[in-house]
Amino acid sequence: MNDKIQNLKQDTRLKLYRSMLECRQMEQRAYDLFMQNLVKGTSHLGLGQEAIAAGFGVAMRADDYTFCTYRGHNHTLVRGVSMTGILGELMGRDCGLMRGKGGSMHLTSVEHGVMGSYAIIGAHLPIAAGAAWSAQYRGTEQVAVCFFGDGTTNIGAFHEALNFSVVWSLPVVFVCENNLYMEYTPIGDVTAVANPAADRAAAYGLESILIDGNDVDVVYATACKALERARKGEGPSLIEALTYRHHGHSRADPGKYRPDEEVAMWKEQRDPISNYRARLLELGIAEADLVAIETETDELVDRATEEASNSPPPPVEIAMTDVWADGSSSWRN
Amino acid sequence: MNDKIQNLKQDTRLKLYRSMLECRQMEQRAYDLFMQNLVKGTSHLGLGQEAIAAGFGVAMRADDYTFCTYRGHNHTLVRGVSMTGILGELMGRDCGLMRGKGGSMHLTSVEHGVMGSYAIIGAHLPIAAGAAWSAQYRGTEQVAVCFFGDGTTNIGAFHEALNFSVVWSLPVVFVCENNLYMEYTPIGDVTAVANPAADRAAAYGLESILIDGNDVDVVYATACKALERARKGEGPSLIEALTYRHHGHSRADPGKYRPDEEVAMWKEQRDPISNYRARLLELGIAEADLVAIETETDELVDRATEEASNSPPPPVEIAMTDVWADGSSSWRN
Amino acid sequence: MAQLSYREAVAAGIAQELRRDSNVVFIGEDIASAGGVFKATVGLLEEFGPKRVRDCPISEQAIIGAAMGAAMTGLRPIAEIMFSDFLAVCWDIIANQIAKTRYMTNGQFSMPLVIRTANGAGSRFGAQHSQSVENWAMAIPGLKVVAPSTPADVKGLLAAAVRDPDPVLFFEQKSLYGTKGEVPEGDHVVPLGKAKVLRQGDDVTIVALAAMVPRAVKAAETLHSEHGISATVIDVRSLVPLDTTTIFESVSATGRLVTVEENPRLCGWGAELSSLVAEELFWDLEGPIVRVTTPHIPLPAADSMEDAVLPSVERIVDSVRRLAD
Amino acid sequence: MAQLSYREAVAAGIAQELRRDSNVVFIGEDIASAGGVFKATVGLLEEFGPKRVRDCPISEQAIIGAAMGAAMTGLRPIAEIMFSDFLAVCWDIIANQIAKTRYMTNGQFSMPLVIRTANGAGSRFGAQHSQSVENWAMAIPGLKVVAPSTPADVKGLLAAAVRDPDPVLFFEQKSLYGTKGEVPEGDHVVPLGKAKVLRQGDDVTIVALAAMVPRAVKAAETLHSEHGISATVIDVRSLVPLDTTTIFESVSATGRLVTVEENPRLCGWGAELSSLVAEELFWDLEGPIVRVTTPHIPLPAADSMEDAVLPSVERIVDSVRRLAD
Ligand SMILES: Cc1ncc(C[n+]2csc(CCOP(=O)(O)OP(=O)(O)O)c2C)c(N)n1
Ligand SMILES: Cc1ncc(C[n+]2csc(CCOP(=O)(O)OP(=O)(O)O)c2C)c(N)n1
Ligand SMILES: [Mg+2]
Ligand SMILES: [Mg+2]
Repeated sequence: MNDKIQNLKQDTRLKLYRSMLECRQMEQRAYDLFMQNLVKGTSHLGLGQEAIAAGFGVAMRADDYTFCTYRGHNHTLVRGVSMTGILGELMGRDCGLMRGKGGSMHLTSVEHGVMGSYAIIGAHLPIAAGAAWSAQYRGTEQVAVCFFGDGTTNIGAFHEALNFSVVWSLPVVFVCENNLYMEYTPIGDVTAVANPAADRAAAYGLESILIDGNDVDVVYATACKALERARKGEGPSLIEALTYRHHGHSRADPGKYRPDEEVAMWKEQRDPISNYRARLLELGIAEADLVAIETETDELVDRATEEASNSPPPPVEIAMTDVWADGSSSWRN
Repeated sequence: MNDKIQNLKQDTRLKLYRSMLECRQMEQRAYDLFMQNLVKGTSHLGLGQEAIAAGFGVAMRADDYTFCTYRGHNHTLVRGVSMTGILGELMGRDCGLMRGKGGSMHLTSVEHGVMGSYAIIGAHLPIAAGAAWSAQYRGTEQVAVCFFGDGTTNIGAFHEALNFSVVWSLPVVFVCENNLYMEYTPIGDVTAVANPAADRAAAYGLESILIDGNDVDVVYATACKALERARKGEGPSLIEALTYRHHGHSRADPGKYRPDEEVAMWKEQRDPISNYRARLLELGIAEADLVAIETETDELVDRATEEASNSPPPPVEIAMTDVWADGSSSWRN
Repeated sequence: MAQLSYREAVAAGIAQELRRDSNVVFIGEDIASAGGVFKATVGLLEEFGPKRVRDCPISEQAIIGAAMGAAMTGLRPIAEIMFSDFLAVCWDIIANQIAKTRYMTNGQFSMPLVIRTANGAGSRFGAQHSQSVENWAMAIPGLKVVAPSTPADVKGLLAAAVRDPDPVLFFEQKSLYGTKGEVPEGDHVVPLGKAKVLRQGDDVTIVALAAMVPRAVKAAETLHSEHGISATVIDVRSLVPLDTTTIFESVSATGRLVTVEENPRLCGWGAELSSLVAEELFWDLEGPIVRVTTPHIPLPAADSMEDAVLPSVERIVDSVRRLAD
Repeated sequence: MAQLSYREAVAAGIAQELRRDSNVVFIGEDIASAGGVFKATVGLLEEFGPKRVRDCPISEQAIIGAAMGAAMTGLRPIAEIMFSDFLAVCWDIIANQIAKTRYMTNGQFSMPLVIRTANGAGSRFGAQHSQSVENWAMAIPGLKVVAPSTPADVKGLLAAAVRDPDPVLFFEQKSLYGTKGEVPEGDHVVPLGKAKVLRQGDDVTIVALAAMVPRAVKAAETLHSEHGISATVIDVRSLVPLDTTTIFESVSATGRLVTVEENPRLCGWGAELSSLVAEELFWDLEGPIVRVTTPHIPLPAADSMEDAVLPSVERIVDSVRRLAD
């Protein structure tokens, strides 16, 4: 593994950096927008957890599938989805990915393989297994990657999906982003083992994989290996990536239940982006190249914000469409 | 453990023998009764699996709780419940434990600590945890024992109940009766690990316990240890007991999916009752003592059969009672 | 035409679709090697092999989740939930995920899947294996709901359900598995959303579903021969989409509606139908709308009690007579 | 009397019961240290300690199963399911176990437990966090179902629910958490199964639940002041037991019934009520029974669309006017 990391191409590294940065800047903007009351409803930021989405996003094949949670803005963006579409959805605008019908917790872009963001804990693990089964059946060598949190490992669907995927040897990669908290409760208070995913891998005959989820090189290398295994027909993987969210659980949460020192440590010493920037400089990448990415990202975010802000609310009539494949919502003749 | 088994009192051994035998003879009779079409509905026999119910039944305190499945005639009987009540329930008679309202899959006798037989896979594991929580809360040192099959380890509720019980350190003993098949499907075909419970204990920070479920001495000793642990406040145990059912899954099932040699081996070489009888004789117990138990058991079964057969069907009016605590079924005023 | 049992029609219906479209797959517990606990899927593994007909662990959330994921990515899965009571263990995936995903994603996904399940009472299985829960499904926007009463409809409606781009809950009534009837050979499809008028009458419209259909027909015969009351009997067949056209036409003509539901009373499909008629056809009504249902109780196991609480031919006859008086 | 918000009344109601009876316990996700995601349980951990007020893993089946096991063995648990949509992940334990166990065991068990949950729309949370699912519960024999519309009723009905020997599903409407009202201090209990007449009128009876109650009242005011239509408004409060006495009395007098439901249309509680009236009070009716509901769709997230699909004061007014014409 270490070899693989040493040998990453510069191009890949810049992609990883750009991808993380786009996530970070987009979500900072999302935060600003809801401070201005322009984002309605709720919103769950992944600030601080960008390395996981980015590492997988860069490693995945364009036709692979992503399944993520309500905390899925980043997982959606890294697949190449339009930032305007994402911000527009958060703002309930017509340009939103789902024209406002889904909202921030359900970002989806099928054309990019973003097969939905799921807001009820656990459900998307078996659904991801189903997409993997379909890929296996059709012989396409596509892989389904399924992201979820530490808290999710305690719900029944986790267990069923893991066992099922192993028994059918499905091309699915389960990625547990352990950010140490479920909603407001420390994961250790409600879990029988220290590492909620890694310590349970053996219960499904799987290798225990525990990584630093804030080191994007490690995430990328781990992703490549698991994707390859899945693509070769060797079955699922379960990866636990340690990370931390910089903000509260959701819009309404100031995150006061976390010790100040803990938050400070993760923000200052273990920030995936500033640490990676330092590493890239150390590896001899020119600062100008990084600054270029940074400028382009800022511009991208500004443009997306403007486009989304200028988009009107969706016509309310569309609320009555697309329950059924014929486009209607009618349940009688 | 071996010491404990060596030192079992003769009295305990005779209790174990009697208990297993009562189960066996009662269920043989139940089988005869449904061949005569006197048992309506379905029926799931535990023939061949008696050592597990008996070993726990003898080890448990009278005020401990049992939670079992549709395959729960034996687990009910071993707590001291009337055989007439059990056979009567199978036959839908007024003398039935629940006067025919529950049926064979839901045998319950609260006064004996038999807290229900559950027919939807998985549900009773968290419910047993709840009874254990109540015992812990009330400080009674009661233990809840929860029996279930190998197939049940693949459903979500198993996972949730195990984690929950460990986190709250509840006095509950989970007993997986691995009879090698779920309904008609070999458990190995649908499970990611070889031992569906024992190989998963570590996922909950528990010791892996795998025993011969057809050796009643081993079951008894294991039960004593787990019950003691729970009673002392040291938390739950998960025990996997290997066993085999002599008959098909349920009334309708001839069990043809199982290799003849496999069935023959378990019936002839690993029958818990005939093997135990041989051991008791070897240990110097007088055959006359065993014959006395056998005769008494036959008489008991005959008497219960007669009583149940003579009991009338329940008055149909009771179908409209006991939805609510006030005895009624009315949902309006 | 072949004479098939309702049970055989299930296997015939699935086989027809597996043969027709290689993207159709079928999964469930004990459905492959064992041919299903109701023997309704015998022979499918042998004909189609384990890639297309697969046994699953006791993991209903995984089964239904897998069906959903597959339906979203090009397959057309049929998933079996052994008893409809067990829909409750995977209700989140059905009611919150499968039903809502097309809508939430503004139509980005199709969800062509069928969930087959054995529904209803009559086998003395007790409260957890005997429920009629078609109303649970009807209450969820985004689910189509079908419940055939004859072998021909089993095959034909199952074909339509599999070919439909939307998720369909397909309720097979346990007590009908042994009944027989003519089933068209060759490609047989009965469109979803069409009620079937089984008998024309002038005095009252009786609308029934699944196992209640033969009872309603029997009741109509008795009403005619013994009481001179002439009843239209409609097999509603599909709760969503609901064929209000056919039903309303009849109720307008007769002025009287009786629904016959196996489900416990509160919030049954009959309530919905009654409320539609009370709202839209009020001025055509000549008398109260009567619902014949199982009382609002869990089901008892013993044969005598189970028989006593389900709507019987006699109870239907009495209810109609009281209405017609 | 104290002026409390609906949210504060929840904590006050739970605290009252925890103080009164040491067998009352309260569990759920993030309900203890954090005081609940809706801040409806703030202060309970501090007053009663972690033995009686306990945080749980994300394991709804374990939470509800544990509540059931505890209720069967002498405790009186209150369990929180954070959003009512999540009842679907533990529906088996609720609908198949809790609801049926007393009956199946011929009355051997009592099941004194309360499941509290945040129900309903208005927060732009989208289709999986905004449903009104009281009809799911009403459809299950063996469950009592309560949904208060005022802070006083929150406290009083919660007390009654905790003291009741049967399982109660207690639906708190999310959009009401911020509303305020007078709440009696000291022991305050409002019996289950009593509807409340909020306003007397002669022309029409409007029956509403939870967040639809203030809208119905508003509509009645407009109908009176602007259209000369005088409406009785009834807050049904408890769906099971259902106070048909109070409702029927009013409908007999006015001859007209309008129900206002937040749930999607099919098989809502209004359907049941309509069918009861159409069966038992038919001859008293002077016009169609009208149901005002959210359309039968999953809920959209964007504010403009969410507002457009929920029953509004305007829509209630229009429906009543059409009926009264
Ligand atoms: C079945 C279910 N229960 C509870 C919730 C409420 N809820 C939303 S997010 C969350 C915490 C999830 O924690 P984790 O899996 O660690 O993910 P994170 O939010 O930390 O990314 C909870 C409890 C839910 N959405 N679904
Ligand atoms: C949730 C659920 N799924 C499926 C079933 C049908 N079913 C009844 S028993 C059984 C097999 C259970 O196997 P196991 O747990 O090994 O117990 P055993 O019958 O061998 O004692 C199945 C699948 C059920 N009752 N509940
Ligand atoms: Mg987390
Ligand atoms: Mg088994």
